[in-house]
Amino acid sequence: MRFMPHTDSDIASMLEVIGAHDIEDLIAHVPAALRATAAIALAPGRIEAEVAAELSTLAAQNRGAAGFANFLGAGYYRHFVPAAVRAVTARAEFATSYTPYQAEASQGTTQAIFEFQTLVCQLTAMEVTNASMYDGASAAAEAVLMARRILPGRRVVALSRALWPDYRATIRTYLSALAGLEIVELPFDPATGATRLSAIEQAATADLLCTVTGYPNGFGVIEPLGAIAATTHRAGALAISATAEGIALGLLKPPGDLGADIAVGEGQSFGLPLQFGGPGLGFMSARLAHLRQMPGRLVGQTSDHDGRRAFCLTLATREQHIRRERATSNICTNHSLCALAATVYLSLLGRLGLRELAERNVELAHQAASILAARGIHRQFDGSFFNEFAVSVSNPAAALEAAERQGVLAGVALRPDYPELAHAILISVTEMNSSGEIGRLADALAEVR
Amino acid sequence: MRFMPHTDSDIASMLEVIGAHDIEDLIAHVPAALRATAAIALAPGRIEAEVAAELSTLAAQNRGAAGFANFLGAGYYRHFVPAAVRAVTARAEFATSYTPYQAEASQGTTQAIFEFQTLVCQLTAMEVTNASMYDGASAAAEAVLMARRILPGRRVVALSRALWPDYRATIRTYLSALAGLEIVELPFDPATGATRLSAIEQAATADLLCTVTGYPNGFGVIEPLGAIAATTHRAGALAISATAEGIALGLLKPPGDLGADIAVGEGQSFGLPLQFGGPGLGFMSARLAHLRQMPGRLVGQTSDHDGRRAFCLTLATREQHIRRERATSNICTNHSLCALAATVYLSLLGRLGLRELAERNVELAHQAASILAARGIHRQFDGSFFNEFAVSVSNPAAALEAAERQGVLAGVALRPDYPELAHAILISVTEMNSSGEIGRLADALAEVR
Amino acid sequence: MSSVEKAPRIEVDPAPAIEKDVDESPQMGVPLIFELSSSGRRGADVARVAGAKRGAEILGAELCREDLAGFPELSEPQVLRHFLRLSQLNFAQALQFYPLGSCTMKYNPVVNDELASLPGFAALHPLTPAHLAQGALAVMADMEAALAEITGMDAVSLHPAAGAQGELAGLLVARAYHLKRGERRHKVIIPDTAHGTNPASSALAGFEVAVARSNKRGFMEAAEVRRLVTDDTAAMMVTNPNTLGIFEPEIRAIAHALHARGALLYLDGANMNALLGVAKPGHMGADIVQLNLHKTFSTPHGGGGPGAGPIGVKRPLEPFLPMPRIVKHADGWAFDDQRPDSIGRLRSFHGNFGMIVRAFAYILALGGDGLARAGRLAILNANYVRKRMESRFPAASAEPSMHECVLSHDLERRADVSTLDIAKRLLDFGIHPPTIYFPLVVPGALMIEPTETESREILDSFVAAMERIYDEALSDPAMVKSAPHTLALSRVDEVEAARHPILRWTPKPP
Amino acid sequence: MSSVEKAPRIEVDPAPAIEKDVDESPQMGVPLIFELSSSGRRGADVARVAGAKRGAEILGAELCREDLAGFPELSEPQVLRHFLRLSQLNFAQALQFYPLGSCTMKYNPVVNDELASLPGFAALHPLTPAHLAQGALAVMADMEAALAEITGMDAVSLHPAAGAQGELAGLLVARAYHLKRGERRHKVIIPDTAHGTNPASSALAGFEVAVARSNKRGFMEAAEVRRLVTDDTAAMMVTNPNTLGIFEPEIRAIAHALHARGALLYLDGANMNALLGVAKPGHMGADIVQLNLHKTFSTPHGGGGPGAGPIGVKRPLEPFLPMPRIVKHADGWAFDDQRPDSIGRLRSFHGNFGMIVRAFAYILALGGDGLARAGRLAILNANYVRKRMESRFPAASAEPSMHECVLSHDLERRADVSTLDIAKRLLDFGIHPPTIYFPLVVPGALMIEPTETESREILDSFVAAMERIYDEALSDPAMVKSAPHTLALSRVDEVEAARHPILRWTPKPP
Ligand SMILES: Cc1ncc(COP(=O)(O)O)c(C=O)c1O
Ligand SMILES: Cc1ncc(COP(=O)(O)O)c(C=O)c1O
Repeated sequence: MRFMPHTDSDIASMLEVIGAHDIEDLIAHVPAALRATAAIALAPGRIEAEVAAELSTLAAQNRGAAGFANFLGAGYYRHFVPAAVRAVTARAEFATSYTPYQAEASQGTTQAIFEFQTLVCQLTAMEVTNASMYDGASAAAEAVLMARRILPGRRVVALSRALWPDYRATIRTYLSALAGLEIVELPFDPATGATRLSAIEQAATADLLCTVTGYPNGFGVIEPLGAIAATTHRAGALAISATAEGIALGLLKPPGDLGADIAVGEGQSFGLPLQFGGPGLGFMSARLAHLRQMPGRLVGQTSDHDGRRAFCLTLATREQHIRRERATSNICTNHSLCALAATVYLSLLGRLGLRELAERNVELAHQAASILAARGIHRQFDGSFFNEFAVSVSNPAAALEAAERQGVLAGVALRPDYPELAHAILISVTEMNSSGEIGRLADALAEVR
Repeated sequence: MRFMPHTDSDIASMLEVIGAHDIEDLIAHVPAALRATAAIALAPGRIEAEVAAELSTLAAQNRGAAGFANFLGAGYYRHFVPAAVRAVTARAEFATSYTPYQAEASQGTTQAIFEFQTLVCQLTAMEVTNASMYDGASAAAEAVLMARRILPGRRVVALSRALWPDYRATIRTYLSALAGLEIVELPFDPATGATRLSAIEQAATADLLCTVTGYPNGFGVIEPLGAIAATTHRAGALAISATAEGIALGLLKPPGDLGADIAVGEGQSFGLPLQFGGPGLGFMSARLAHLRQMPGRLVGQTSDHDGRRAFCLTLATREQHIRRERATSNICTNHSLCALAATVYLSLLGRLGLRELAERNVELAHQAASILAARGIHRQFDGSFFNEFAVSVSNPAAALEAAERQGVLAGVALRPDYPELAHAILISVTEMNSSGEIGRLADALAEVR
Repeated sequence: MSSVEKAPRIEVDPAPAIEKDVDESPQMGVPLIFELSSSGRRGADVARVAGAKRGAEILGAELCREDLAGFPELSEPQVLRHFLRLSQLNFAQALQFYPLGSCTMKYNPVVNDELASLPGFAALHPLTPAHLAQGALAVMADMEAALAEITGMDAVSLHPAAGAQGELAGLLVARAYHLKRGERRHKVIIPDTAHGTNPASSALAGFEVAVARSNKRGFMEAAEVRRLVTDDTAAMMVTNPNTLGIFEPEIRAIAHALHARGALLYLDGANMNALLGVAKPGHMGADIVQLNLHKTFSTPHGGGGPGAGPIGVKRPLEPFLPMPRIVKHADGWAFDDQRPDSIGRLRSFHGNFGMIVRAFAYILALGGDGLARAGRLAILNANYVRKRMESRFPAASAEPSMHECVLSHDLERRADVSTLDIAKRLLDFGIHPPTIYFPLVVPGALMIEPTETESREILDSFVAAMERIYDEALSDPAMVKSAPHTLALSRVDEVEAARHPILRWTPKPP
Repeated sequence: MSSVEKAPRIEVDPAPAIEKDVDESPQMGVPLIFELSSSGRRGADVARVAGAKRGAEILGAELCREDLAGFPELSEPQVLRHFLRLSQLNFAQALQFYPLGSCTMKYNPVVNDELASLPGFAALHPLTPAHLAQGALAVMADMEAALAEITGMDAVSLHPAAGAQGELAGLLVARAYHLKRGERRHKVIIPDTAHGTNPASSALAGFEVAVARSNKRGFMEAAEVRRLVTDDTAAMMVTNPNTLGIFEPEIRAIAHALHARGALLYLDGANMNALLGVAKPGHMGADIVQLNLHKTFSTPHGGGGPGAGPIGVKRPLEPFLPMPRIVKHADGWAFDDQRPDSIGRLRSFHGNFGMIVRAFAYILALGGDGLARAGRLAILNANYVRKRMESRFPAASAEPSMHECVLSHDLERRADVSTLDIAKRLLDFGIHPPTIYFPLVVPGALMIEPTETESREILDSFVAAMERIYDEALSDPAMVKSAPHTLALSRVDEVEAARHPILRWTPKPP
């Protein structure tokens, strides 16, 4: 088999050194009953050409991957990825190395992570960022757990109902086994689509541990994060912001400036392919004061014994391999290569490009909203939005199917997660959508509105 | 523009150092009339997404690149290329370096070429191989020029008519301007499809410079290279073999063992994509005795000043940059990266894999031939063949069109180049063709035979 | 350096001193991307500039930030050159022998990266209607079936993002299972040899950890489990082979002891490479197992991730698996998230699909026979290394090794040379060190996992290097203690990094 | 040496330092692939083994060879590791500043490699019926039009494989043109500054070469051309800017002088980067021009190729262009090889299509405006370097520089330090040396072409390194003469290589 170098004579001579007659001798101590039933009943191995043909056939069956005017978003966004990103992540030196435990042999990875930590701090206006989490949802859950370590006394976790459903679900799962926590949901204003401040004021008691709000939220609406954080702080609680569309941070006021204590999010928009939803990139940044409660790996700057600047994993005493059951998290493998992709992507776009991209997304999305409005398809909410917005149609399911027949994936129905929004479709518009596609979207929906 | 780093302030400060006010000052000495008309009337620059979209659209218009049962060959062959080949040639260190003039900074390239030279010597059973030529046809032309330097006195270049038409055409062009050479064509035996030995015997006079024969030839027929070389040698002339399907050398007796003095060929089959015909890979190997007359670059083994093994370009006194009009060739840029691909490909297949592949090709092609025969479509020639053979049908053009309508690219009509073969279609069968495809080929041709 | 020069099979740095001299800014190495930045440069133009100035006006100033001061500004070639040069500072499996124990650094087939990048996979949005994503769903369904067959479990979920998340998912499944049966069990038993994620995941799943001691011979006795298991025990997490590379000989008795008290056996499958075609967790009595696709199934580690941590369970636990599940309808594959008993989701969408595609391609390539061969050759390689090293680096346990071996040494005592020193010196030989100081039960442990994709020649050169280092530690300990000597950097000061954390670049004050 | 430490803004590429350690035997560097081979290993399985044993029987023993003794036998990971390690021994444009004069080592956009690999291009057989290859034909037709516009010529052929083959094609076109007019002209005039391929191509095209001397100022005077041109002159090959980087000020007068005698002006367009949007060869009076897509149009050099060498001609020469031509029919693009006056073909099929796609993508990306900017910035960079170097490395000519500058120095005389020594020492600074000893008219020439894709900072670090080396040559000449000191190898003995040629590996006799 082409991946394994062993020839029969290699095996024979190695067995001789070991002093065994047969490889089976090496596993003779494994209970015979287990070995007897261990055969793997899968098809025999295939040559590369066959594997490639099989996977290509399967890939081709994903008809939704191409050929449609695509307006799907809802937490994962379609953005152009420059080839240079792939040229870097494809480097075997990055792709096939392990967690950089041996700093001297891992400066490529450690320096890139240090750059990643800096870039995210710049985007969020926070002081510290970790080396990555799995994705935005699990990062949000880790943020709540972090808040709990910072404010051990407190009980109530307040989740904006306008926060992405899967973020809320993930937080619920992560907290499900932990004693003494109560999750309350903060309703949204049906007019604006933003979290009701009044609800936060009610929740803002001495029991409140933290609030978690989307920024922008699950309807694409830009939450009044400043006011939310202020109200949260008045109760002595922590404000957590969650951003699924990272590009927004290129234009919107950063969570750090608005008072968020922990800013988490999904970095998929930063140069990662859609890949049917994973791997994505969770990021988490926070205030320096809370550094010791942060989960995940951190890379720090130091020097070698000759005084050269160097980078290495640090503050590992927070982590599972040292702290075990008292660790800040159980995370070990993270999403390092995705963080590298984001680092390259953000470096390529840079100061000017990222903002231009963000502005372009705003422009196109608003263009689409007004064209739809002109065709009688109105927004569900009137709050400001970034590149995603909900519209109201009589029968979302029927509308989406009709649009699909016109070659348009018009968006996502909100009903399954929000029964109270039985008529809403969430539409995401990015730089990948031409005005022609926007026109087709309007035509398709207008027909069935 | 993203490829150029210059900011306005860079430009200003650089101009200041130079002592100019404006970049235009730097070209003020270029005649104004030329500058006035120098504007390039092409569309303005496009962003990466637009360029990618445009090229993807054009690529998609090449409907013949996929979706057909494909039996096209005739000098360029469909073979599976392992991903590992691309993983190596994509390395920026290989792809973006120049000709390895500075040996100390080019050992990756020079050692790989040294390995390539060795692999080709092993395949051809020859003593020396150069670092690559453009393609098989130009390598064949260079071989004739090389023969002329070896035997300056002689006049007659005998080309087998069964040699690929474009090889013959290329040789004619390369010789067209050189005084005192005469090209004669050696007819093929209409029964076997091999070059007529009797014709070579006639041509074998004191004037004969060289014979050039395909191995296999342009009909896929395996020439009696040994007999041809012997006859050629009897006249004191040089026998040149040309191989377009390199895989054949994994199984057939090597040209060197059969007496060829120069063995050239096309290395596209060794891991290069079809790419609509280029870049390919010309290879040339010869006897040590003729080393000094060889065209192209050579890499040799030597050592550094600390005694470590090293590799560098050598015997450059044959080349244009030293010898100028007395050089063995005008070639400068060659097909180095293609030679690297071939080196990786041949290393991956290795001793066992290359022969297995060659045997598999023979097997499939002969299977196809007999299935066709059973359907009443008979071979044009009865000479032994490797993975390509000609069949006879009443109306090739019509047959090919009919087959195409069935989703089969059945082969290439020989008529345009061989009026005497008005009914012949050349069919190439490789490991890329399933037996299902071979069945469809038979069905398609049987219908219109 | 003299003794280095004598070292066999070692490339001697021809002029280390000069190399350092020439480096103009020794303290700088490769500059940070921010230090290469120059105002006004662009490395990408993904949005047409035309018109793209209006977004801020649309939203209004109060919503918009100041411009991204300090953000990098470079041309595309500058960015590319920067990261390509950084890449050259890494060791990696594709380039070096990388016998990092417990990490299964086997070859990652390059074709799998290409296949995962096929537009049909890479450009597929996770919320694409199921009937337009049948290929992806088929890959996932087939992968679940393949992993169930390989592990001997009844149902598999591909949802978890990594091994640790798989552990959490598995433990939450155990918890839900007990709760469903009306039992609130509080305790999870974990061996002292366990990986740190096991106790960490247990805590996160709301359990108290009871540590079980492995015996002198390095394995877990059923008696110890019987001593610890109570009606309050939800599960025991056992890594098999354990982190000493030993197959737990009493695993079935352990399972029996647990089951007798209604507790479940969670099998940490991070070491599954040793079990391929050798023994199936399901047959050992495991109720839950997590797999690390980035170990056993060859997806690239990416400098720390991403990976994927599917879990397999026995039938009674299936209802509790994370959502969504993949189900077959008349009209094809679909996702089902109407699962009342499910523990819910631990991340967005459907799992780390890109990794699943790679691992699936790997399984297709090896097939049932190839996987079994891989397991056996991994075991052969580990035993060969163990045998060849035994004179200087004896095994920590006399028990037979499976896919990895844990060795120790007496250099600390004899020459005040630590395991860390040995690891750093190994870098000078162009070899990535084994996992060190783990498992915790072995002082100065060297945990060596060669994997099946390494050749005998590589193993021999590793052994030769280790022997050289051992002898050098006695003859010239300073050389070892001050290693590495031939990399771009000498030994990195990790204490300083922790003492004064610098966790991000900040612009120099003008 | 110590003073090297003071050199500003220079870094040594750390890659070679790391690579050194990977090696296992000092005198050997990276082993040859053959030395890593072990009988029975396979790195690929492109043909099913099942049944694949029968080919030899089908053909019969007399046609078949013995087995390929000595051919490599390695696993896929072994092969990959070997070549990745080899790659680390190279300098390359993507990683280092590479100001190799006359080679235009500009950034090669990585996206273009991806686009050329699109299945629609990469899997397209050259003999695919034209109606099934319209996209490829459209690329070629559009590319011909774009190059005609850029050069100011009337017709373009993409047929030639490289610049030198373009020269041959162009000269054969000239020959055919004269013959068609009943004239057999025997002479081609070539400046003493010309690249070696010019005279070599002329000889191959059957011409005698008459060398024209450039004047003291480094350019070609029309007077010299008038002196040499006769009715037997077929053409003159002029490189403009010439190899001194000087725009030929009398180019139009030269064209006139040639045309007056019925001779043609062949313009070697290898230096076209300087002319983009600055001056069109067609307007200078050029009748024939060749372009090097691997220079001006950014296709990667690949360690020596492949490239592509299209030629453009004026209308009267169009009938003589190589076959096939691309023509537009009612039903789309097609190839035409019924061209009685054509010189024929110089290679198989239609040109180096893969390179043409890359160059086409590059032209689309820059557009007319971007190309003009590229030319100007290339000129700016060259003049900046020239200016900053002038104190130590004066320009060989006082004439203004275009895209490259040719410098000389007095170190040979003052310190017995040669241009080669300087070049080798530059390697220690992580910079690829300029072209040296060319053009031949300049003793110890340093030919520096920075290209437009390099930043001012890079140019400054290059200047700093050159200044350091200059001063070092006076203070510590041995250091320079024994360079390089920091790569995997010290100076390579090229004399030995030529004296005892070893051109292939041969197995050690047992
Ligand atoms: C034995 C063991 N269990 C669990 C894990 C955790 O897996 P992951 O790193 O994918 O979260 C690891 C990986 O280091 C391991 O070695
Ligand atoms: C001035 C000049 N002319 C011609 C050539 C030959 O081009 P190629 O190497 O593509 O054959 C070169 C390339 O080195 C050159 O610099």
